[in-house]
This record gives sequence, structure tokens and C-alpha cells, in this order.
Amino acid sequence: MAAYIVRRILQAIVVMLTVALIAFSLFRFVGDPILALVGQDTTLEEQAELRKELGLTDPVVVQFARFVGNVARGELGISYGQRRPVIDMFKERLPATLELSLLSAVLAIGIGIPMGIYSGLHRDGWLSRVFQTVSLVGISLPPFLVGILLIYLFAVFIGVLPSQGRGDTVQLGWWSTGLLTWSGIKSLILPAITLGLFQMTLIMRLVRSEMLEVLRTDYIKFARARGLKNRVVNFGHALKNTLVPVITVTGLQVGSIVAFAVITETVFQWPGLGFLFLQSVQTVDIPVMAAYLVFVAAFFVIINLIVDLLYYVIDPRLRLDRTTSSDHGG
Amino acid sequence: MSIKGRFTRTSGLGLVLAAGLAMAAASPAEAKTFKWAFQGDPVSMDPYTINETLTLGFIGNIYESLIRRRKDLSIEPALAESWETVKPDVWRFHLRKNVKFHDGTPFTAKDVVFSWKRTLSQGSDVKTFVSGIKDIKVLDDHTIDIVTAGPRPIFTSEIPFWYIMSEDWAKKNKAVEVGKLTTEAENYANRHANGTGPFILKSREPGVKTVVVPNPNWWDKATHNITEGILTPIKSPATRVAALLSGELDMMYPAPTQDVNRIKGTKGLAMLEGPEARTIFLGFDLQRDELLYSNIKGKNPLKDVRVRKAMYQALDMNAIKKKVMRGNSWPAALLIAPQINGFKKELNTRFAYDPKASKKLLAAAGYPNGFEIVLDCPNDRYVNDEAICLAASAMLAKVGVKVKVNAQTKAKHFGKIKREDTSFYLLGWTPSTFDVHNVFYNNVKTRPAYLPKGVEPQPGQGQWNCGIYSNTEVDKLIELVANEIDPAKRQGMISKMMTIHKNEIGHIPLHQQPLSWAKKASIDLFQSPDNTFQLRWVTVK
Amino acid sequence: MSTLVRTRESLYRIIDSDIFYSFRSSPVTVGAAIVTLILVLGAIFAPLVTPHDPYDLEALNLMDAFNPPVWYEDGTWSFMLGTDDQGRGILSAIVYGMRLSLWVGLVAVLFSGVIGVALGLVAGYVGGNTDAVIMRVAEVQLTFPAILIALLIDGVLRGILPPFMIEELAIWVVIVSIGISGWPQYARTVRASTIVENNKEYVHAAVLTGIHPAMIMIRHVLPNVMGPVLVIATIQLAIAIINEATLSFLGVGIPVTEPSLGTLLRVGNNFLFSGEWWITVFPGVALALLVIAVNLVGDWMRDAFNPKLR
Amino acid sequence: MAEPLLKVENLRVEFPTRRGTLCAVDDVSFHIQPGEVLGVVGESGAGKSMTGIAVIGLLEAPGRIAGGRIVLEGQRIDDLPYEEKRKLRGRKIGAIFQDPLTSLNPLYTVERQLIETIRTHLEVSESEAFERAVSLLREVGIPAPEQRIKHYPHQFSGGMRQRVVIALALCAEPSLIIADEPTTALDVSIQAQIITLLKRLCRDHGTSVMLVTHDMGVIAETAHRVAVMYAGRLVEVGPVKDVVRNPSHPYTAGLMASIPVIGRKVENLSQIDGSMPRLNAIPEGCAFSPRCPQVMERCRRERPPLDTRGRTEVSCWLHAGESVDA
Repeated sequence: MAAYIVRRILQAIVVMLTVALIAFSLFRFVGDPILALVGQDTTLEEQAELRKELGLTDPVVVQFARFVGNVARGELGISYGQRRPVIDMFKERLPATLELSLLSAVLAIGIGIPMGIYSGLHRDGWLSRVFQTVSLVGISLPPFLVGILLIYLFAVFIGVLPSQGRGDTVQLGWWSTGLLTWSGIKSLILPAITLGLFQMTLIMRLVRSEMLEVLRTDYIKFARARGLKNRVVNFGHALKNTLVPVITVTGLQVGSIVAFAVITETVFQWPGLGFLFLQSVQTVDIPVMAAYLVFVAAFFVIINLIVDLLYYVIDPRLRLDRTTSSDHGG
Repeated sequence: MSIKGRFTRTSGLGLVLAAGLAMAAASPAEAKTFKWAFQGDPVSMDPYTINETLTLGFIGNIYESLIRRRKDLSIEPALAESWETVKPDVWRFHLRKNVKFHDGTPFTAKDVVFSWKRTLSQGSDVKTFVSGIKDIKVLDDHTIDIVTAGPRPIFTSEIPFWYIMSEDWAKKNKAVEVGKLTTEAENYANRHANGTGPFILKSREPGVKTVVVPNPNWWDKATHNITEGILTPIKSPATRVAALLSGELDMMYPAPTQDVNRIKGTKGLAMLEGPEARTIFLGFDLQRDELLYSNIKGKNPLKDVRVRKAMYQALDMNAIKKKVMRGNSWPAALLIAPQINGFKKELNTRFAYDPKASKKLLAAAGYPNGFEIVLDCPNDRYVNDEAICLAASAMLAKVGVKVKVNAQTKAKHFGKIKREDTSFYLLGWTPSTFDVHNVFYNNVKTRPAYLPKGVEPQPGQGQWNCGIYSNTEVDKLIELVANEIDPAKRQGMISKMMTIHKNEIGHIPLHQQPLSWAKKASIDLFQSPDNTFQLRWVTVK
Repeated sequence: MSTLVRTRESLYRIIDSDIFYSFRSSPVTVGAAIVTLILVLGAIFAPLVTPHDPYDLEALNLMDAFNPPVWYEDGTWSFMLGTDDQGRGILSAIVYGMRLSLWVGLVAVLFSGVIGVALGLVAGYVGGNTDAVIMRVAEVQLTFPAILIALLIDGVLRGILPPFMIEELAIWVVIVSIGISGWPQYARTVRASTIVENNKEYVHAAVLTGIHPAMIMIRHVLPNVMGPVLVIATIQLAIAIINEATLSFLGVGIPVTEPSLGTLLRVGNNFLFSGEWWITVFPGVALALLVIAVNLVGDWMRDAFNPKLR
Repeated sequence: MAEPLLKVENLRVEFPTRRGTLCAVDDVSFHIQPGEVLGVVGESGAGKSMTGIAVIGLLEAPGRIAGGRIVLEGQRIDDLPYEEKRKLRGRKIGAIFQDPLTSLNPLYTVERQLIETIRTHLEVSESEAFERAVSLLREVGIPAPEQRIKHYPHQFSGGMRQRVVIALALCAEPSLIIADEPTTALDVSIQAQIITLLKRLCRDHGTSVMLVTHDMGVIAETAHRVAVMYAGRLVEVGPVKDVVRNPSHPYTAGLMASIPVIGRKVENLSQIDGSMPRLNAIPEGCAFSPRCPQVMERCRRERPPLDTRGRTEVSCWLHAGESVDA
């Protein structure tokens, strides 16, 4: 168990370093940060001085080492655009993104899994066909298009829900929540649907196909031949076996939600990290972009760790006798 | 401050609920909250961080200068009660008494001196406002002498955006310098403000929202009736319109030209329109011997005035006005708008739209089949900037000049053209002084690097002259205009330099763009031609 | 096989598996086939079927801008679906945009397919550290959504390339961004199949007769993995089209002078409220149709090859 | 003759497909006496497994029983509602599937799977069920069952797993076990052990077995009687000795030529040219007629009925009108 966790954590660190390298080294060469942050009246001499002060004239290796060191200490640098610590900006934006992502994930999982189970168990029922059609549309419509449609329909045409922003928020320490005000909750609905729809579709399809696959297995047939009740077979045996892949992929989808939020947040002007990221791409705000990448990577790594541990808990083959099942492919 | 520390201090379920209830209950009938949106966010609350209309305009609700502008843009006393010129280069300002900053400290002469010094500190982007100041002498707490570099008729128009900060407050909060962009702690004034103005900064979430409340102790009589103002930056024009249509906003600007009719036709909404003092124009690379990004090698066609004129006459500004701007633009022949000091109506006639003449000119210049060129264009700065560039490229294509449009976000666009990495670019300019000098000084005067030997540059001259237009006579006239006191003589010089520039087609002026503000009909507010929005003129009915 | 690998594969398997089972035996499928055919043919023969060439700047007339569709009072047959803000016919723009979207999608998929198949073959055949490195990279990359990767690569390329080339190469920038983000799926599938094939006798026999490993892979292993690869490619095509549209919508994709469907939507989005709905709605519908159609085709391919994607 | 335990009469199983209805089991009749082992033999796709599945009532949609009756202990069971059928499964009819590696749920311990089966059918307490589970494991020859019962399926070898599967089938003392290729997936050495075990258990418990296999050797070793199927039809049923030594049907004759040892499977009949027709292309008349060395004109036109007069029942025009028994 300990070895397993240690191995996973080591892998996570390697992944994080790789991502940090990518985040840093690639963005280091995009655009000219100096020109993005000086005003109209800054002379070329002042620009050169600033360049030096920011360490942009140091060797790239030194810059990267400094970058990793700073990140490890929680210092994500100073935003070129806003001239304040990136970590502060992240703390402001994080609640918006997490609340949106969380609700989207709840929607995606809460609706996607039951839909998937249902259409797996009743693969030819009319409701399953409806689900299938919905999911086809769900994976075929780009999220930004869904967002625009929803805005037009609910914000402008019907006029019941806000088209942008987070509404009123309440401050709980450094965490600002929109969940305690009516306008905050209303503002959350459309973005959450937009963000959750695609993931919901994926999860539904995953559960359905896993369910179908498991239902075809011999042990399910054998369980029925043993005379077990349908409920026991479907939910005790079949569902539990679909759980492993479902948890893994659902975990990854939750991770994707945070990253996919870039698009949704842009469409809805949602003041979260994704929106900040896109803004920073447009203004070549390197510290923010780099920090965002690192953040997303860290998020994924943590989710992966959790998923691996869950998998470990659920699947006895992994837990008890790794040698029989661990010819690791990847 | 650590995350943990902050969190524990205010956490607790009771507080959560209380806060929630407070939010739910806090909407008394007489509260007049005013919500508005702009396409960008003020860069900082520090009045010296950036010289940008939006930022300075917003900060103007919180901070004040010695002098402010009236609705008609004429100047009137603000923190200075009155002033006179003791000598041509010495201005005596009598400061207003009993003015207090928002934190309660009184406003005195030392704050002006402090502000001047701070404006010159590292990181300041508004040095231009005080570039005319040689020295400030304190006579007493409420009297100062400002010594300018020579007679400077435009001085009073240079300082309305130069806001006065409190020395005590800045020192207490370690905001004495605007600040270097290093990993040091952020400049306190960046997200906090302490002015003397009609509104107090209540909270600031950069890029999300900024909240102000009225200053009950303001020295002037408040003409507004709002109890709270909330600014939300909304970049996407469609989203801004949607938010207004769905009633989330009381006012937003700029309203996309295409949506003006819809807004006008929507019950309860109204438009405020007018010409902005900003002129949009095209600039050329007039310096390189071989054009960048072109199929013409070894030559720069743009150096030939016939080519420039051909391009000028290929542009149908009326079509752009009708279709791109939906009637909301004022085709221009000069780099300055009619509101700007120095404007000459007689000169403001465009060379006629005439594609045939264009073709002839191109043929005469040796380019019967035209040439290729890249037009650098912002896509989020001016009204329909990208669409204008695209329309222009289609029009130029008809006379044989194949224009590729490189449209990008303003930060990238400005960076590119400022390092002279351009052959053809679109830019817009409003002189913050409302005087023609500012436009020519920045956009037409030769950049220092290109001056003949022995000519001493003035600081920052030609900073936006990205294509290096250079005419010694015009340069000279620009310098003379800065210091000429006699209005008639001065206008003569101005007309002369504008005529030279116009006939040389130094730039192609396109139009003045509209001010396009959309609001709820129940809101009264004043639209200033400099496109700054001032809360002190807002009334919520 | 590691747990994550296996289960992640099931994600892709779903996309490939019985998604459209219920459609298969219904008239919807037939309709979709017809729609696909029309769209693809229209895209291929765009210059023949469109009334205008939307890329020809000289032919654009600003005064034609904002014409409504033909059934409106001031609509004209010349611009059946109306015009956009530059006077470009929407119909022509859509057909050419679709052509571009399909082209970008196809080349991106080809690009990632070639990289993925090659790396998969190498990883599966060579094994050892090479395999470990390739698969580890694939795994790391798979943890990020393709769109984020594409956004990154797009940004990077835009930063590295000289500005004047960006406009010229915009399409290739998008293709490479989307292409690079898609290779791991192929690599994993191909690698798995390669390992299976590798253990078969004919491969051993071929090795013994001294045939070069590369030849063995190309001649023996490759044909066996083409089925699954084609299915992945079709699904990836749908994803590539969506990603292209998203990048273009966010303003970092195909430039507006030669618009793709996503670019048209970005431009059209500005006119959503101004009454010129046709500038957005038609391209939006076209995009949705295209992606749905490609997804359905993907299902048919899956049936045709009936691959075991594991 | 005593009342048979299981009586299958004119069973017909159909699968509707896009290209018309396929008949997987066509007019099949047989019976099994208490304590009797009936071998069902035939090539792949002959319909033997389908018959077994129809008897347990686990045909999957769109497959369905289109005709005939299945009678167990005098009670008709094919038309029972699902819930009633479910109660029979495990209680009256146990099942053993081909692949022990996949027959057990990998996520649950053997204990849990045994106990849930026992408690589904028998009114016993948790501890009684546990006792019974352990004794069942001991009975099927699993060493140290008290410890092994806590293990997960993947911790058992293939042969051991099949023993667990057999234990699961025996949980509620069913009177009939349907064993569908119980040894096919196992090593040859283990096959014999499992067959021996199965034989012993059925003898001890008096359980009847329907042993579906395409391994003639297993049939010869184990079964009392044997039913031969071809293309969904029954061609010959009779005592093992008679059918093996003296096959009546030309198909059976060909089949018997391949009998020699346990473990040798009937993959194809080298003695007879051609292969079994696909279900959508069964010829008119006798399904075997195109391959039959003794084919007659009548065979191609009329389908021979199952002649039930003798000890061996046969469906062939060669034997029409004469008593096979003679």
C-alpha cells in the first residue's frame, strides 16, 4: 500500500515538473511581456531596465529554476497585467471556478450516471432512445454554441436568468461564494448547464456502455442462473463492476471540467480562473498563464491520485495480489 | 497574509448564515445602486499606473486634480480654487481649504508636491502630465507656485487627469512609489484608493467588479443620487448587450453599433450617442527602404506620395459609415476631431473617394498591378476596428493593393507597431489635453532615433509615430505650438503643420468614432466627449 | 495493463462503441447519411456550388453587407441566406467554411494519426524504455483536455512564428495544435495491437528470415491495426472540428479573411441581438449538422470494422 | 418408466433479425429422468447451449421461445412469469458455465457469492449459510475451505474456480444441473478431475444433469443417454452405448468416428464433407441432406420426424417405417 502510494506520488511529481517545464519554457517565448505591461510613455531605456529587473535577461535555465523554486514556495509571481501577486488573483478567482465546476460535476454525475444505468439496463426502451439522441446532440454541439443558445433563450428571450457574471457573492474569509444569494444561484445555472452537458453526455455513454459490457459477462449470466434477484444482479453485481471505470473516468471528467471552464467562463464572463487564463493569454500575462497551467496540472494529479486510491479500494485484484493483474501496460 | 489566518478569522457557520441573510435583506427601497459595464477593466486604482482613458476616467470618480473639466470640456477649479500666472512660466495656484481625503486627512500643499514627485517615480506612466513642470514652490499650506518649462499655454489642459494623492496615506501604506514590477509586495494604492473625490472605493476585484459609494464629506455639492456604483468589465460586445437587455445593467458602453437600433427599440432602454473626440487613422511605414511583408522587393512603395494618395482615395468612407458604423461615424480629413483645440473646419475635407484615380496614381508610381501589404489592426480597442480594417482591405483590393489584415488583441497590436514592426497600421487617438499639440507630438513628430545629428529630442516625442513620418518643418512647428501664447499666431502654425501633413498624406485619417452609450431610460447621465464616464452626473429615477 | 490506462481507454471506447445503436436501424441514420453526403460533396465542390467566392476580396462589396435571406422583403436570390458584415454571402461562406473545417479536421486527424500510429508501432515493437517514455508522455497529455493543449500550442506557435507568417500559416497552426493534441489515442491502440501481433508466429518467422523490423511493422502489423485506427480517426474528426470551431470562436483560430465555421460564429455572435440572426444561426446549424453527421459516420465505420479497441 | 424430471416437448427458439427470423432450436423434444445424466452433443451452433439456456429461462431478448413446452417435475415452466422462473433457478435448476475464469464476480469474495446464493433460496441464517458454504467447498474438493472462502476468485486457479462454480450450482440442492461445456476451458488434466467430481456429486445427491458439450469423449464417460443435435434440430436420442456403438443417423455415425479419447473435440467432421449450414440457410427437408452420404430424394423435400418408437429415437428417413430397436 505504502509502496503503491509512494510510486504514485513520485509519478505525480514527475508529471508536475514536466508540466512546469512546459508551462514555463513555452510561455517564456510567447510575445514580449515587457511591451504588454508598460504604458504608452515608457521609454525604451526604461523597458530595458524593467526587462533586467524581471530577470528576463537571465539564462532560460536560471529562469526556470527560479520559476520552480517560486512555485514550490507558493509564489506564483506578479501578474504583468494587474501588477499584483498571482496567488492573490487565484485566491479571488478560485471559488468562482470551483463552485461552477462542482455544480457542473454534480449535474453531470447526478444525471449522467442514472441515465447511463437506465439506458444500459433498458437498451431498447424509448426513454433510452431519447437519452441516446440527447447525448448525440450533447457531444456534437461545441460548448460555446450551447452557451450562446442558453443565453439567448433564457437571458434575453425569456429573461429569467442572468447572462453573465456571478451575481452577488458573500465573503467567507477569503472564499467568496455565490451559493448564499438568490442572484448568485441564478447566475450559476446557465454556466453550470453549459459546462456540465458535455461531461454528462460522456459519463452517460460511459456508464451505459460499461453497463452493457458487464451485463454481457459470464458472471452476470451466472449470477442470474444462480437465481439472484434482478435488483441484486443489476445493482449489486453489474453496477459495482462498472464502478471502477466509471469512477476513473468520472474523476478525469471532473478534472476536465475545471479546464473546460475556460470556454464556458469566457462565454458567460464568469469571473473564474479559466476566464482569467484566457484574458492572460490575450494580454501575454506570462505569470498568470504559467500558474494556471501548473494549477490545472496539480488539480489533475490530485484527482488522479484520488482515483487511483479509490480504484485500489474497490478492486481486490489490485489490492490483494498485484502480481496476477499488474502487467502494467502504460 | 496566510490563507489560514484570513480564513479562521472570519469563518464560522453563524457568520455564513448571517451574511447570507444580510445579503437577502439588504435592498431598502431608497437604495439607488447603479450598475454599469465597460469593455475593459481599469488597470489599477493607482492614478499613476497607466495613461489610459478608461482607467483615468474611472479613477476620476475617486481622485481629483487641481483643475477639472466641465461638461463642455472647458476647465474649472477643483482642488485649486483659483490660479493666475505670476510670470509667463510661473503659475500660482490657490488651493481649496477644508478639503479632506477619504481617510479624513486634510488636503494641503504638501500633497501636491508629493503627488508631483510620485508622478515622476519609477513605474509611473503619466509623467507626460507633469512634463511641463520644472518646480513646485510651497508658499503656504494652501498656496503654491508651479514653475513651467517656458511659457506653456497648454499647461492647464495638461493636468485635469493628474490626480492628487495624500502624502500621509501613501507613506503610511508604503505606496510612496508607483512601484517596480518585481516580486516585491504589491503597491498598496493598486487596489486601494484615498482621494478627495465624490466617491469612495468600497471594494475592488480586478477584472470582476469594483464598487464605489458616495463620499458624504465631499467639498462640492453632489448632483447625483446614487448610493452605490458597481462597475463590471464585460469584454464581449454581445454579452454586454445581453446583460443590458436582460436588465442586469443600468448602463454600458460602448454599445456595439449594430445593436443601437435594437436597444433604441427596446422599451425601457435608451442610447446616448455623439461623436467621440477620438480620430481613427491609418499609418504607413515611411522609413524602411524595403517594405516588410510585401511582394515588392528592394522598394518601399509607401514612400511615394502618389501611392499613399491612391490608397487614400480607394477608401469609401461613406460606405464604411453606412455599413460598418451604421451611420454612426464622422469621416475625417484631419488627425483631430472638431472638439479639439486647433481644429480647422476648412481643412477637414477628405480627398474624394475615386478608385479610378487611385489606379492611375498607382500606375503612375509604377505599380499598375498594385502590391501586397499587411495591415496591423487591433480587434478589441476601437469601435468595429477589425471590421473597418477588413472593409478597407476589400476596398484596396479593388484598386490592386492586396491587403492582409493582421487583427489581434490591443496589447499585442500596440506592442507590434510600437517596435516599428509594421508597414501599415490602424490607430486611434484622443488628445488628453484636448489640444492638437498632443496628437502631433505623439504621432507625427520624428522619433528621437531618426532625428538628424545635433537635433535634441524632447522626452517621449514621436512615441506613437510608429511608421516614422518625419518632416523637419512640421517638427519645428510642433515645438513652436507648445509654447506660443498668442492664439491667432498659434492657430496659424497649427493650420500650416496640418496642411503639410495632410498633403503629404502622412497618415490617412478615417473618421471620428461614435460615443455609444446604452442605458436604462430611467437613468439620467451625462456623456462626455472624451468618453470618460463620471458618476457625479448620474441620476437614478 | 494499468488501471488508469484501461479505464481511460473505456472512455474512448464508449465514444466508439454502441453510441448510435438505436439510430442504426432507423430512418434517422439514412437521413444523416444523406446530409453527410451533401455536406461533404458541397465542401469538395465548393467553387462549383456556391454563387460567390467568399475569399475574393475584389468581389466583396461592402454595400452588400447585412442583406437578409431571400425570403425577406429585401433579400435577393444572389445571397440566398443573406450576407455578413463584409458583404460576404452566408451560403458561400458556410460552404467554404465547412470545406475549411473539414480540411482542418482531416489534416489534423491525419497528422495525429501518423504520429500516433508511428509512435504506437515503435512503442509496441521496441518496448522497454522507449515504450515507457512514449506511453508516459501519452498518459500525461491525456490528462489535459485536447482543447487546452490546442490552445497552448496555438499560443506557443503564435509566439514563436514571425508575425507576418501567422496570418499565412494560421490554418497550419490550428492543424498542428489540434493534431498534436490527438496522437495518444492512436498510439495506445496501435501499441496494444502491435504487442499482440508481435507474439504471433509469423512475426517471429519474419524476424528469423532477417527482414528489417520496420518492414515487419509496416507490412504485417500495420494492416491489422488499420480498422481501429480508422474508427478512432472518425471520432477524432468530430472532435477536431469542434476544437477548430472553439479555437476560432475564441479568436485564436482561423482568421476572418478566410473564415471557417467557428470564425463565422465568432463574427456572427456580435450580431445575435441586432436582428441579423442569419449571420450566426446558419453557420451554427451547419456546424452542428456537420459534427452530428461525422459522429454518425463514425458509428458506421465502427460497425464496418467491428474492431476490438482494447 | 417413471415420470421424467424434465420434459422438453417440441421446443422452438427463435431470433428475429433484420434478415428474417432465425430458428436456433427447432422442434426439439427430450426428457431427463431423475438422477440421469443426459449428454447433449453437436457442433458449435447446433443449438445445444441454446436449449440449455431456454430450459433455465435465460434467453436474452430478442430471442424467445416460440413454441413447445418445458415441464419440470410435472410443472410447466416455460410460460412462468420472470420472477417465478428466477425462483426456480438455483433452487431447482443449477447451472455451470463454460469458463470458470469469467463465471465468478471478480469483486466479491467466494464467501459472499456462496452465501448470497444460499440465502436467496433457503431460509437460513447468515451463520448457517456460512456453514453450508464451507461444507460445499469441502465437498467440491477445495482444501482448507475455511480460509479459502475468504478469498477472491482471482486467487484461485482455473480448476479450483470451476469447483467453486460447481459448489455455487449446488447451493440449494437443485434437482437438475445444466452444465454447459463445463470442462472446455480447462487443462486436459483437470478436465478429468472435474468430470469425475461432477459424476460423484450427482450420484451422491441424486441430481440430474444436462451435460452440454461438443466433446464426445466426455459424453461417453459420463452420460447415461445422449442427444445429438444438428442445425437446431434433434437428430438422435438414446442410451449412450447404443448411440455410440450403433448410431442410427448418418450424422451421428460420422460424429462417432471422431470419438476416441476424452479431450478430443468435435470441431469438424473430417469424415463428412462440408459444414453445418448457417441458421439462415437451412435447406428444405432434412437439414443434413446436403452432406449426407446416404441421401435420398425424399430427404431433400420432406423433413423427417423424430421416430420415438424405439429405445433410440432418430430423425431420419432411412429408418422410417422400421423399428430401430429391432
